[in-house]
Amino acid sequence: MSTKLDSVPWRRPLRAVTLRIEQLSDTQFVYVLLSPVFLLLAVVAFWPIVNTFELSLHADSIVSPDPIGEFAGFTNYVDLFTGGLDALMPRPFVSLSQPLKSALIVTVVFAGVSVSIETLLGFAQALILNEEFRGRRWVRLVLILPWAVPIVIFGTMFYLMFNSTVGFGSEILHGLGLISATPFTSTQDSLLLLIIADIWKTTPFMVLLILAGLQSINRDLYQVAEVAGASRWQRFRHVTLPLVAPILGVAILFRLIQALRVYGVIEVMVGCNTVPSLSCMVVSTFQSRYYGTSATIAFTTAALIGLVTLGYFAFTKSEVV
Amino acid sequence: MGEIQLNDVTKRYGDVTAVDNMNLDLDDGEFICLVGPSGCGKSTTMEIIAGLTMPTDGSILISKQDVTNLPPKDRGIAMVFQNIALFPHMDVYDNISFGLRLRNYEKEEIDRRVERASDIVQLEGMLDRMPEEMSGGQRQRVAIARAIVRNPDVFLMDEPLANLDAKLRVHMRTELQRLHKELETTIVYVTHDQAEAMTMSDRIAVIDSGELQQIDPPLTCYNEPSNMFVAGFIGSPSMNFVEGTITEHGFEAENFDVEFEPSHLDVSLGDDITLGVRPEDVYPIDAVHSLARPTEEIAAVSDVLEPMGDEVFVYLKLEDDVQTQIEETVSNDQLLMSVEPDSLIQEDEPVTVVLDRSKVHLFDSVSGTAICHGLTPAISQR
Amino acid sequence: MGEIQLNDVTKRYGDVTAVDNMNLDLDDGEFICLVGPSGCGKSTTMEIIAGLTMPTDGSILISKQDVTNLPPKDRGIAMVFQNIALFPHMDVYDNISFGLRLRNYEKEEIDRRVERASDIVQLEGMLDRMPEEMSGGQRQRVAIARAIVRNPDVFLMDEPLANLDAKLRVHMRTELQRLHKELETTIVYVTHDQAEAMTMSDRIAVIDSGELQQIDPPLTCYNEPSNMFVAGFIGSPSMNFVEGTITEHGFEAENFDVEFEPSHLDVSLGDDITLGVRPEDVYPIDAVHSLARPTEEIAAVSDVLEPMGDEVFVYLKLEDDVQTQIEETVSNDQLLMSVEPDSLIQEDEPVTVVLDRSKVHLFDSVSGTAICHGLTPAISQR
Amino acid sequence: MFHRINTTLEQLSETALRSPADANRLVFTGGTIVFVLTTLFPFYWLFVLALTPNELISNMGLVPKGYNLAVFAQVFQELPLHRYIFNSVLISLMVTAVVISLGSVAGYAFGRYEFSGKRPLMLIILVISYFPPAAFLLPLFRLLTGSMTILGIQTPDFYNTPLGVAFPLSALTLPFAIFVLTTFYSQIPDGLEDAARIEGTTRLGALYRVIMPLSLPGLTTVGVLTFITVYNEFFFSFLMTDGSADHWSPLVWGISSIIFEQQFTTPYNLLAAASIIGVFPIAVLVLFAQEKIVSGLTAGALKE
Amino acid sequence: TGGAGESETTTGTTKSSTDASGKTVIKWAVYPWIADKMPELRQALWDAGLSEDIYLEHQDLPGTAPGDIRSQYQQWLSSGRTEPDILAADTAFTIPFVAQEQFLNLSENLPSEKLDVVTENYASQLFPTVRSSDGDFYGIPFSTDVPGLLYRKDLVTEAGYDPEGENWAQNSMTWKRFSEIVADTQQRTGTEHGFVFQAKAYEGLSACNFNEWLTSFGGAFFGGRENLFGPVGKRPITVDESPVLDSLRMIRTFIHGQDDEQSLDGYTGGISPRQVLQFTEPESRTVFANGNSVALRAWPQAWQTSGSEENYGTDLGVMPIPSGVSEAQAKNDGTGGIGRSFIGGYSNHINPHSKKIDAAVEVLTHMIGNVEFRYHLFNASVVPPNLSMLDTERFQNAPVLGRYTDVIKIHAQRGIPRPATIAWNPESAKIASQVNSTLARDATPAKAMGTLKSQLADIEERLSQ
Ligand SMILES: Nc1ncnc2c1ncn2[C@@H]1O[C@H](COP(=O)(O)OP(=O)(O)OP(=O)(O)O)[C@@H](O)[C@H]1O
Ligand SMILES: Nc1ncnc2c1ncn2[C@@H]1O[C@H](COP(=O)(O)OP(=O)(O)OP(=O)(O)O)[C@@H](O)[C@H]1O
Ligand SMILES: [Mg+2]
Ligand SMILES: [Mg+2]
Repeated sequence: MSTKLDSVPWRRPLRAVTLRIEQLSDTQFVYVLLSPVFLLLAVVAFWPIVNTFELSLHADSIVSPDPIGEFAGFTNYVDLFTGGLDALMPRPFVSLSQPLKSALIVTVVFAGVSVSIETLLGFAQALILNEEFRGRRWVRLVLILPWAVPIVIFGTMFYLMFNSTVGFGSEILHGLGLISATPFTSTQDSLLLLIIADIWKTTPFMVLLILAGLQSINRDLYQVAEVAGASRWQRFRHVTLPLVAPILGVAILFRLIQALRVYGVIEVMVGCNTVPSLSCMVVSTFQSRYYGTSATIAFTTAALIGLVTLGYFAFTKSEVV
Repeated sequence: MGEIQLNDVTKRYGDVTAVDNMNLDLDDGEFICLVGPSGCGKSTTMEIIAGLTMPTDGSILISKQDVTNLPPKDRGIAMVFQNIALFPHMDVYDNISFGLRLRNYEKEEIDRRVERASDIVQLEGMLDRMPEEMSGGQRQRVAIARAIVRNPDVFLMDEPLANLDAKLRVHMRTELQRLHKELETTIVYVTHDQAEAMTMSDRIAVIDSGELQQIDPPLTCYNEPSNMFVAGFIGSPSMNFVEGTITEHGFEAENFDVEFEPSHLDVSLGDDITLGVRPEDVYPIDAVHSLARPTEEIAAVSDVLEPMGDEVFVYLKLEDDVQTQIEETVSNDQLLMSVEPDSLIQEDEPVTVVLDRSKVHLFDSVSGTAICHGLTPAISQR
Repeated sequence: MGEIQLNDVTKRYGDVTAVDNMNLDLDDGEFICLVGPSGCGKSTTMEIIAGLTMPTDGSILISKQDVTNLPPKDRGIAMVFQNIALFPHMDVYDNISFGLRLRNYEKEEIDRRVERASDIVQLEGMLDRMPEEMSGGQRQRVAIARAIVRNPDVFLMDEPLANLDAKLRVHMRTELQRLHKELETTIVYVTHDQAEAMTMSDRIAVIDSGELQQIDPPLTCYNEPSNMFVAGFIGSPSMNFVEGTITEHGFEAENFDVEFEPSHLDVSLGDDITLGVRPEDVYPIDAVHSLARPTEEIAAVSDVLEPMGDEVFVYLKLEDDVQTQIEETVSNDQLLMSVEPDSLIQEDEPVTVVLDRSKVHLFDSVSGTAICHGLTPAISQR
Repeated sequence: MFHRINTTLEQLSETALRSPADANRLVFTGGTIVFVLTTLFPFYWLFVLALTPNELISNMGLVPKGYNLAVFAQVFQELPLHRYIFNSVLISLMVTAVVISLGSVAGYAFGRYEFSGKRPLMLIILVISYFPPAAFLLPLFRLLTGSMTILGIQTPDFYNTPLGVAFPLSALTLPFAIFVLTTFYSQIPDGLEDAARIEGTTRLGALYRVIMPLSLPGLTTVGVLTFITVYNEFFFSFLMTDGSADHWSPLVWGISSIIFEQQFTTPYNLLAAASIIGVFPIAVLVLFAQEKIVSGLTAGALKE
Repeated sequence: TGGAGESETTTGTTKSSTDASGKTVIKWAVYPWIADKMPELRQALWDAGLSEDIYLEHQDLPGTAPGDIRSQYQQWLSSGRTEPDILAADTAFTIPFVAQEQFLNLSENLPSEKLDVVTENYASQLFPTVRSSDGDFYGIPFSTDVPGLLYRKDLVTEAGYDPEGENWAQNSMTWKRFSEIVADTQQRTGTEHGFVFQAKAYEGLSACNFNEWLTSFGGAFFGGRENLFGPVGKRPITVDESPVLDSLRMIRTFIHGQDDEQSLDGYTGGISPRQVLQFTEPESRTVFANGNSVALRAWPQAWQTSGSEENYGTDLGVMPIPSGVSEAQAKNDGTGGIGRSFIGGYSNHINPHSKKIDAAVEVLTHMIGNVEFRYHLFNASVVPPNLSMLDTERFQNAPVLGRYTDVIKIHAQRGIPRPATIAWNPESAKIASQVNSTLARDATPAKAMGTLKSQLADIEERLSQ
């Protein structure tokens, strides 16, 4: 087994390293592989998270030059859930009397509705793009393109479309009795428009992932199913669906997480006051220099998302994690 | 029910012609083996029958109905794929019952059938295994069970036993035959195992380069091959071919002659002729008494001996200085002979052999077409 | 170079024991066939040698070096996978040359080798095809070419010829043998084809349920199987087994006896014994003259005839009212006989047969261990 | 592009009409047309806004109130859009490269090996994505602008450098990439990796030569999604650059500065024009990348 | 618009110039719309004696909303960034920065005579936001922001009114009369809307529009003017008092007409579209600019544009914010009467981490009392903090804004700042949403303000000093 590798001088140390790695047992090998990833994440993600957590244990600094207030233990968390922090937020964290005006509920409603619709539409579009037809590359481009529009732009775009002085969108929807003539003043209407906009924007995310999943399915299996007598629907039900399930699961998971963190489009399109998402609360308190409060809401949001995803794992019996 | 007819079916992939103007006419309930060299178009033919591949040309009829444009699911077929293709996300039970579940069979009926099928393929305790947890042969058996669990009009089986051991293969063969009798289904079967083709099929279809060469009952193909290709392909080890010419004494090759009266055959003097004889029809001279009509004696030297257990293959050199080329098809200076294992022949000693006249085949060297099978007394008479 | 040693190797998947305390000791340059029923652990053994599967227990030595923890690439092996495993994104040329390119061979050297390998597997004009565009057999040949293009210390081949037709298989066999001679490589070879195992291997390793049963030269396994499993597994069709007991006259079964002096063997009166005899060692009474020492005559009725071309299998019923069970291993009331195709035996007529004493095997019915192979004159003497 | 789409739609409807009996085809074609139209409409609207002179933008209907094509040139006079696009593309490429390579390595480990601690580790990575980006702002800004000393070493100042944006975004887009790649890599049959390793690759070699090529649809998808995410990201871009094109500020900054430029009027036409131009590079990327999302990459590989 | 030719090309947000080479460049984060005027401004500074080696360079503010700018400054200053050297900051958010001494102490760095100029001449409303509790300057006021009521002189004249004759620019105008005039003009001239303003739930509603309405009715957020800047937690909350409620009912009448069950008697309704509830400055300005409204509440920037030759020119009238009740009837001191507009502004601060503090100080020094410099800014619609300058002919003859100096002066004298305390941010958010929702008729003014009162009380309590 002659090899010319050794004749390239710079490759020699590289080769020594790969040799070393190759000698490791599977478990050692895996940890070696994961170490750079975790190193990067430790510095740029975990450390800030820990830092933020520490921040959440401190009171806000109201007057002192030091941006961090004194240590307060978990009082911020207690206050958040007992409504004590609502004063510092444009909208209450959770309020049963005004469910649609409280951050938690608006966020959950938004995420639930938009992710479900995006999944269905995304699947439908992915199935279309999975077929062979002339001009498919162009249709693919079109259906994926909304994802490429920066949030600032697409938020403004939809804002203008439904802004009654500029666009005609609200007139149409108003005519259909779906929204009032000035939708951006009502949380409900704004939420609806936000969901429409979000669907337009993020369905491509689902499309791309599902499409990639569909394309990775072994075509032989369709032949087998066809010969076994499966109709189009049955092939979808028994072959396509179970085989894209893993990637579909990941796609929904991340969409769900993203949706629960929604902020940018709200800020641009309807304003955090009208549709107060959890992230809106984080940002607005952050910008007011209520760092303790902001960190507390951030952590609570993360915990909430964690809870939702755990529920999702249990519900789908996912093997993802 | 179950008749299959291919009319002028051609399938081309770019410049590769996988199936070339194929005409097949299979009766209902027939068991047909497709045989032919690797890449000759057997699987493609199967796929065309199944509707998985659209023929470039021609039409397909199943049960007298034109199905050329019908999707596979409406053709009433079950198929064992050459590449097995189990559903990786289903366990064995689900794989086997897939077709039944699609048709909404009762749970009990499904259970009953799956049990029976898994019994036949001897996978009883493995119903809850996933495909990836099985050996190659086990997977292939799941694929078989998946097909036989249904009652289609036509079974298509593409080398269903390729990965099974000899004993299991014998067992499966019997089971498939029994099933065939029971269901009276038409079966189209691809196999590379000569024994399988010989014992199971009603007729064998021999294909070469996408073209049908002969379709006949197994023994007919064995004993009366329609051309040199079939003669050489059917039977293992292969038939010996020796090139020669027609002289007025009969057949004359470089190293031996076989005498007969050429005028009794459709040949002219000087024609290039190939003589074919199967290894088991070559006899050492001391067995000559068991032959009714042996040919003239042929002098040879034994070269390589291949003991097979129940028989021994002896590679004979007709000329002294040649190197035995075990796998060559036509070689004028060597012969393969099969003898009993208790034969006393040793390597590298002179052996005199004779051929059984009644088992000698003559072919046109140019077209390969058979001229005659067996030099009957009438022909031999000079 | 090329010795392989497995020491107490065990591989368990959950409660499935795929390989059970296997000890193998292969010499450099040996050609070993692994045979055994489907699912017995052949592929797993191969994967363990290759380093693709970590054994649960035991160690592996290649070239006298402990490689148990060495990655596959450092073990100096090439392998043909049972599931073929071509790289689907590479054309045939790239598939074959993959290993060479990894090792930075010169372009010309690669071309030369690829050409030679593709020549051997007869895939000359197909180097730029993608795997998807090839037939099953062609893919398998690419897999073989990919292995043989390299010069490893050890070849592992898992049913490399399963999808090839008989003629090509003969050709490939010869080529592999030639290669084996040329490179003096150790070859571990899995096959379900008895002929392959018999003709190619220096030794055959018979495996059952993950346990090594016997490892011996082919004819030893055929003629002196160490137990009933090996006896029944090697040889096709399988050996006949008849259960009986030891009496003072020798062996006594329900339907016939074979006389000998039991005291010459390591048995006691009343022991449960199974007699084994291969189909080719059962003779119709009119062939009795060709036998040096036939057994007593056995009355039977022919039931099913299976013509195979070069021989005919006759299924004999020893009792009149039984249904022939073609595939059963041990059946006290039936016998399979193989006769010449020109035999005059018809279906459903009484046939008297004898066995060749020198070819009769006796096994302990309980443990299956062989007691003797052939009733030598000494044993037969009463 | 629009022309091409139109002809495609025509062809689609034509095929549908030729065999009206084929309901499937009709539903398929109809669905495609509906999806294409609803998706394209906002773009068309953007175009309408761009062409309409800004002072006329009110009570807009379906057609532009003017055809001010000059707006596309004007936006280049207003701001160095090309430079912003270049910055964005460069940062996106950097992040995509890092994410693909690190994500692949991790995806390979998670997707193809069972080891103790696998699930907890994956969960930890997932947890990162639970946090709103704002939660990272304060510490990351201090870390990446040289305002901290760790173990006596001054952290580097990445403010107004591509690294300032690329660094945090690499880490924050990584969890998604890892999960997707894990899923795709785990679906490549073991047999192919085995074959590669027998042929002499290392484990990573098998990843690079076999698993990654065969996961091309997944890999492309991750690449495209990451690229676009970074291209459009605004949180860290605003944090880590000052908005100047010469200081590696990305496109979104540039576009936003159109809004900032004038406090009390927004030049929507410029905004729309800049957006259309800004989306263009991505359209090209998607057009080429989608060719890599092809089916049947593992066809013909295995018999099992 | 595009670059004005010459060397000064507009390159995104940082405007650099070739003649800056070799000089000490001072970066100044400030309004984007003065970028075009930088050469003149620079020259004015040099002419006033600034060393020619110091080159003042413009840098865009990092955002539009005060919140964006605030958080960006927060990042920069707390991380010790050295640039920009001079930061212009909205008075809305300077208080915490000053309190926390995040800016350079100018009392220690600027010549005292210059500081005297500031204290003596600049609008005093601006001082609380730039001085610390011990009286030190941490910033120098840079601009005064006042709105005005823009109206179409041509339309009202057409409808039979005489703005010039009645001197609307200075004489008292009540909301009642205003609404009648507007409604009448709207009807007679067939104009789509009468009066547009900004009532989206945003800072501009709480700090400006709503602030103006309630003040014109004699109301206040926190008792009287003296409580505007604190003490947080120890001042009364008066948003539920009747002047405030009346002002809200008036606006509801404007929007929903007299049919609204909360309408205010005597006011003409239906002059404002419901859309104002989602308007901020650009949307409302667009309606007015397109000729679809008789009147608009807007900032000098908009006066400048709308009053330019290519737009309405002299057909643009500007009047002070009308009154709800007279000053005498007003419940609180310093409220009631006309011109109770919002007054805000920007101030310049020096980055204490700057490497060029001396030069930056020089620049600020030469801005103070620099008429030429001020004049150029005025032409870019930046109103000077030194309001006496507006009395000069030069300013009054300035191209557009000059015409409206009267209104500016009235507003500057009578305007009220936002109650910019440390509690203002959360308070502002609550105020905006409650006001917006009562204007949208989601709650009665009484109920909304009741809720608001308790919300504000919560905030005050939580943040009490
Ligand atoms: N991943 C697995 N999990 C559980 N059982 C397994 C797994 N892989 C293999 N087995 C079992 O191990 C046994 C040995 O498998 P192996 O593939 O070695 O058989 P084999 O001898 O190669 O059979 P064949 O001839 O059918 O290929 C089989 O019974 C199989 O079912
Ligand atoms: N997609 C394709 N593109 C090009 N050629 C193809 C394609 N599929 C099959 N072929 C060619 O068509 C011929 C017939 O293939 P087919 O699979 O029918 O052979 P087969 O008789 O089943 O062979 P085997 O016994 O090896 O399975 C082969 O030569 C093959 O290379
Ligand atoms: Mg085939
Ligand atoms: Mg195997």
